[in-house]
Amino acid sequence: MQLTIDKRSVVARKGEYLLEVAQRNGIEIPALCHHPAVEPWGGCRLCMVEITHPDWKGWTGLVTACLYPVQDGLIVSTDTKKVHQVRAGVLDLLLARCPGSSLIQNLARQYGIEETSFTPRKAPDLCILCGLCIRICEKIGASAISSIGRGVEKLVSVPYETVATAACVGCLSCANICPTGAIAFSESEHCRTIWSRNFELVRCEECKAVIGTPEQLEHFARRSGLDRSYFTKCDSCRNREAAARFVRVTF
Amino acid sequence: MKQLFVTPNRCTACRNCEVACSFVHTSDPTVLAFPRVRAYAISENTNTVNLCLQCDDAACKKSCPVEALVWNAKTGALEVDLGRCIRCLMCTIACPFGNIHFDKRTNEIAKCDLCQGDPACAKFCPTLALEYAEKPSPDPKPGEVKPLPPIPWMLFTGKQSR
Amino acid sequence: MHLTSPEALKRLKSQLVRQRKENKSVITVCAGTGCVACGCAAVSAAFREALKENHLEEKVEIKTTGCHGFCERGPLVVMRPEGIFYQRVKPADAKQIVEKTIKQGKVIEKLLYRDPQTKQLLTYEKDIPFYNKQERLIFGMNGHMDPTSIQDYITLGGYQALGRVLVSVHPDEVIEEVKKSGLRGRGGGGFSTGRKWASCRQAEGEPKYIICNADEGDPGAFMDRSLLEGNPHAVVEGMIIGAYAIGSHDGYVYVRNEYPLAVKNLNIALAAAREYGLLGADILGSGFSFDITVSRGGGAFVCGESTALMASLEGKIGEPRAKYIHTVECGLWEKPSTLNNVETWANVPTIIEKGADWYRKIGTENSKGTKVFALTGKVNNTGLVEVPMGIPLREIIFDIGGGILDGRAFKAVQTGGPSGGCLPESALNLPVDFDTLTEAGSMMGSGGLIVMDDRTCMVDVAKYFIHFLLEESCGKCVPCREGLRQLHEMLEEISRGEGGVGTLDGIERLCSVMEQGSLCALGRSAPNPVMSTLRYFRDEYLAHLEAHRCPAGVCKALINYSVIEENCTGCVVCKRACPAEAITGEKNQVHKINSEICTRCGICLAVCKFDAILVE
Amino acid sequence: MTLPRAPLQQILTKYPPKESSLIMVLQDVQDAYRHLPLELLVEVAKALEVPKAKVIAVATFYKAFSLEPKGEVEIRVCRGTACHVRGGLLIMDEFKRLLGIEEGETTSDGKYTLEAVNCVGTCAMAPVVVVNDTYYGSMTVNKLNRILRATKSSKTADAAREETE
Repeated sequence: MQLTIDKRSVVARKGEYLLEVAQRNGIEIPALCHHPAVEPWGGCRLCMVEITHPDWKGWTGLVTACLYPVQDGLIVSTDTKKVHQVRAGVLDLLLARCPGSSLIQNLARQYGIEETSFTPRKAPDLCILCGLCIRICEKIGASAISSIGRGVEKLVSVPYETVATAACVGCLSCANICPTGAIAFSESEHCRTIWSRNFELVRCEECKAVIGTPEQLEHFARRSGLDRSYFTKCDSCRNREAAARFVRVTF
Repeated sequence: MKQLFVTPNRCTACRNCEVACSFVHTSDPTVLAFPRVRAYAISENTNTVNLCLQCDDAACKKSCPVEALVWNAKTGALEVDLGRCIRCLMCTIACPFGNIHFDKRTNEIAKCDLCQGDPACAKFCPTLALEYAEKPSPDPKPGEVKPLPPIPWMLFTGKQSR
Repeated sequence: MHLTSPEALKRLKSQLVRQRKENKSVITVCAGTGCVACGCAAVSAAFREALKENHLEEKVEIKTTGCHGFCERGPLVVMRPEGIFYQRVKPADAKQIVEKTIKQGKVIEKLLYRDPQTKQLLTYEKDIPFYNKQERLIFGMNGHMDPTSIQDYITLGGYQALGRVLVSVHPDEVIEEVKKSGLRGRGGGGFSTGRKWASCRQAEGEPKYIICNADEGDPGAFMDRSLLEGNPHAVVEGMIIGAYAIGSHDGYVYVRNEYPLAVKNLNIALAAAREYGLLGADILGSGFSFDITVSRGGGAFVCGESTALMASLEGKIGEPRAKYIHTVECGLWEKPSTLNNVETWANVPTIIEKGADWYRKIGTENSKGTKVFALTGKVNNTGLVEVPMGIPLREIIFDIGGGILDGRAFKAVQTGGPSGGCLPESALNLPVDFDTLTEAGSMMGSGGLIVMDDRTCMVDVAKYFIHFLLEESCGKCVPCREGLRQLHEMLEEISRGEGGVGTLDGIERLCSVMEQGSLCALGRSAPNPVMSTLRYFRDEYLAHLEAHRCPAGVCKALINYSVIEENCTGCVVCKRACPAEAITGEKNQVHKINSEICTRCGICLAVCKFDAILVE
Repeated sequence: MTLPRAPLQQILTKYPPKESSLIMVLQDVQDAYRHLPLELLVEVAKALEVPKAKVIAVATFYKAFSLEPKGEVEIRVCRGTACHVRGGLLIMDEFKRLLGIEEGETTSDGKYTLEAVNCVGTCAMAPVVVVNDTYYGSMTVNKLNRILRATKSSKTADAAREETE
């Protein structure tokens, strides 16, 4: 099907969402809670666009591009006054929530906001509650992270040290996906620390490079159906070994 | 469909392939990328390269929780969709041949993508140990001299190959 | 008893009706939560005792019914068939009622209702203005039946509509009839029920689900509770008819856990319906199967939102999702689902029974039928009232409601719960229907009408609602979560007299972002309480901001308590009650309040019998 | 200290072992144990095959649940609109003062828990206080002491109500 985004005609398949189609065509729409690896969620409200259709008798609507299914003949505008207002409002609010986030500062600046017009949060952190970490952790199959509470009190955590941390495998995916870098972690020679929990490190039996945490490997083994003993070497050492095997087979 | 062929007894472990691979996969020519192909001197006179086999039933693809490994129908390469990838590194652990890596400097998964149908490693292999073809060229008969591809000078001049 | 055909149901009904006539007198004791709270259980027990003493158990029946609506006057007792209405009945009165009214046919005056305006004593239920201005289409059955008795419901004609539909009406015709009736969703949105059903019937995907939203979260609304408590079978019958029309075999009722009596009565009703062959496999021998599961809510206002409710039914946290693909196509477990609220479902059997043409005659052009309102706040007669759509607000508040409490001045009426708004006196003549209320900046919502007098501060009311929503926001989307935090902060400032007139511009800007940017209806309508009070009571905001005064005497930072010297008798009651020990004065001497120490808790005002405390 | 498991086992048999039973199971656990003990949440998660983190998310999202034990006497002050305009706030303030705790807290002796609830649906009798399962309508600050006294003696709901009138 065919639709128009910012006066450009683009092609889309049924079942796609506006944001993917726009991104594929190089049309930039800001989004904070979106990642192609997880289902669209519609929480940050930054990817608002204005839509209309020749059949709608002039009616226009503001929708989130990440969740709006494409429709033949749809006319999408990504930079109208209304869109600008809502995005600026959202960024203004986020800046009050996380004044220290350089990502939010930069985005806000693009919408003409140097400083929030609201009252900044008393003890701000960097978490914008985009929920990406929770959703990614679920994808990985650990489901160790959850939202706790609701509304303004809501926070994201690996809850209750003794209980649910057992589910965290220390794979760092949450920290990697977090857009604002709100999830702190560190790695020393023998220990990886994330969500205030220390993980041992499994190292390659040959070159001593870090492979992962025992919990992570255990989890991967379970998911892939491979034996745990499979994960004793790093990818590079395995690569060299495979090469030698390869030569033996060929000659 | 063309494939990458490795003929170990032609390999001199000169590592031209590694340099070429690294070169085409970097956006910043001053920083070398993680080479997707590795050349090894196994023993005194046996050398070989190891690179992704584009397995049909790929362990990396199976282990990926977010389906970030996708087949390129045109080249037959299994490619990493970096936009989708969440850097959980399951694929690097899962590959039995160690042919998929995590590049810490670029925060990206590095895997052979057959250079979109024009693999640099094969192009710059001076000995035809790596070939991208329908089938590998036969070994030369005794006395026969095989024309070798030109030495990739640009590798030394800093010009991009593509 | 298992009924296997609509004819069997009809036969049962006529049999029951014949039996009923033999019983002469019925004492109906209201046992809605309101009356339970006033101790109606003890009243019923006392009646039972009194009848036993007089050996009348056989002749007189005691019926504990659902809510009659006039909760203000509970416990309520109505003597049928005469319709004598006794109010605020104490267990000790039971004996006398049996002695005098039942045995001698005399009326006991002290238990009668006195009209606050005409000062007249009224004997019969039908003469009481609270009742006689109403049109109790849906709610009327409550006073005539024991909600735990399916036989009572059948006697009053219940399940006959279902019986007829199952054998002789095609599902499409059922939907046509509902469409034609003009019934609109009573939960707040006001979407055409018939059109919703039609889309769900046409949607691809199996199974299809029927859901009843009984998560009545609006503070100040309790009509759904009373319906489920007082007449659960009407809701169940409506759902079965809906299921038949849509082609669904699974139904859910999502009911507030705070309503234990509703849960109990509903479960009793479902069990009885199953026993009678009206629910479950092969209903009334028609081959159609449908069953209902009761799911108790976890306590979250946002679960009144359809997608959040469905998430909650699935056992997840109640976060809404975007509705760009409608729930009639992709709802519960991503299957086509039809969700209506309790009152909407309860309307269905009546429409089918009496016909769409009959139903259409009630109400206005675009809002058909009746609406149950919970009339509360500073009004004389509080309770549940069912009126035809289009009735002016003034009639509800002044005729049915009997005017403002303590003869004070009307200031505003809040409609539509936290998503609605406050309407001023100038709006009192507006006809109550979906569209008029929305145009006036409020909404119908689920039907709460909270009356406010001149001692209600509109800034405080706005702050109250924003605080409510702040605690109830699920926190998923930024405009709602962060916006409410900021909005509440701004209103706090105003109630302290801080900030400038610019604050109001800031509020309006923020409200616009929330309205347009929020994910679900909770966030999108959250600004309504603020915007409507700003629209009609801007002066009051300005009084706080510019004059640093709270005209209604509510906002603690801007008011002072003092003693009116002429009225003070020096009785020391306030002095003793003051928790802050801010009141000084000897016995029989005029007291004084030290405003430095005073915490404005209001206890002195509450305890003073001589109107000697001034708040300004 | 380990908690008795029998009530939990009984609750779990009442519902199908799937995610959609979670909220109802938690409600019953809350009723039986007066809070949601962490150790039981783990077992609920296992029984219903729901990740522990999701159980925690649900347990903290809904108002009906508490991870801390509640007092023997739960005092719930209605915060519905009708109660608010008829002075519900004063009732809450006075309870706070009388019990020396804040909203949502439990007295140190574990006797009283003070909570605000959103509308208990008896708005006609505003302001309303619910003590355990007993409703008290038309409350004034003067009546609160009597309510507290009534909770100390083991009176029936109706007798306790009489006393406040």
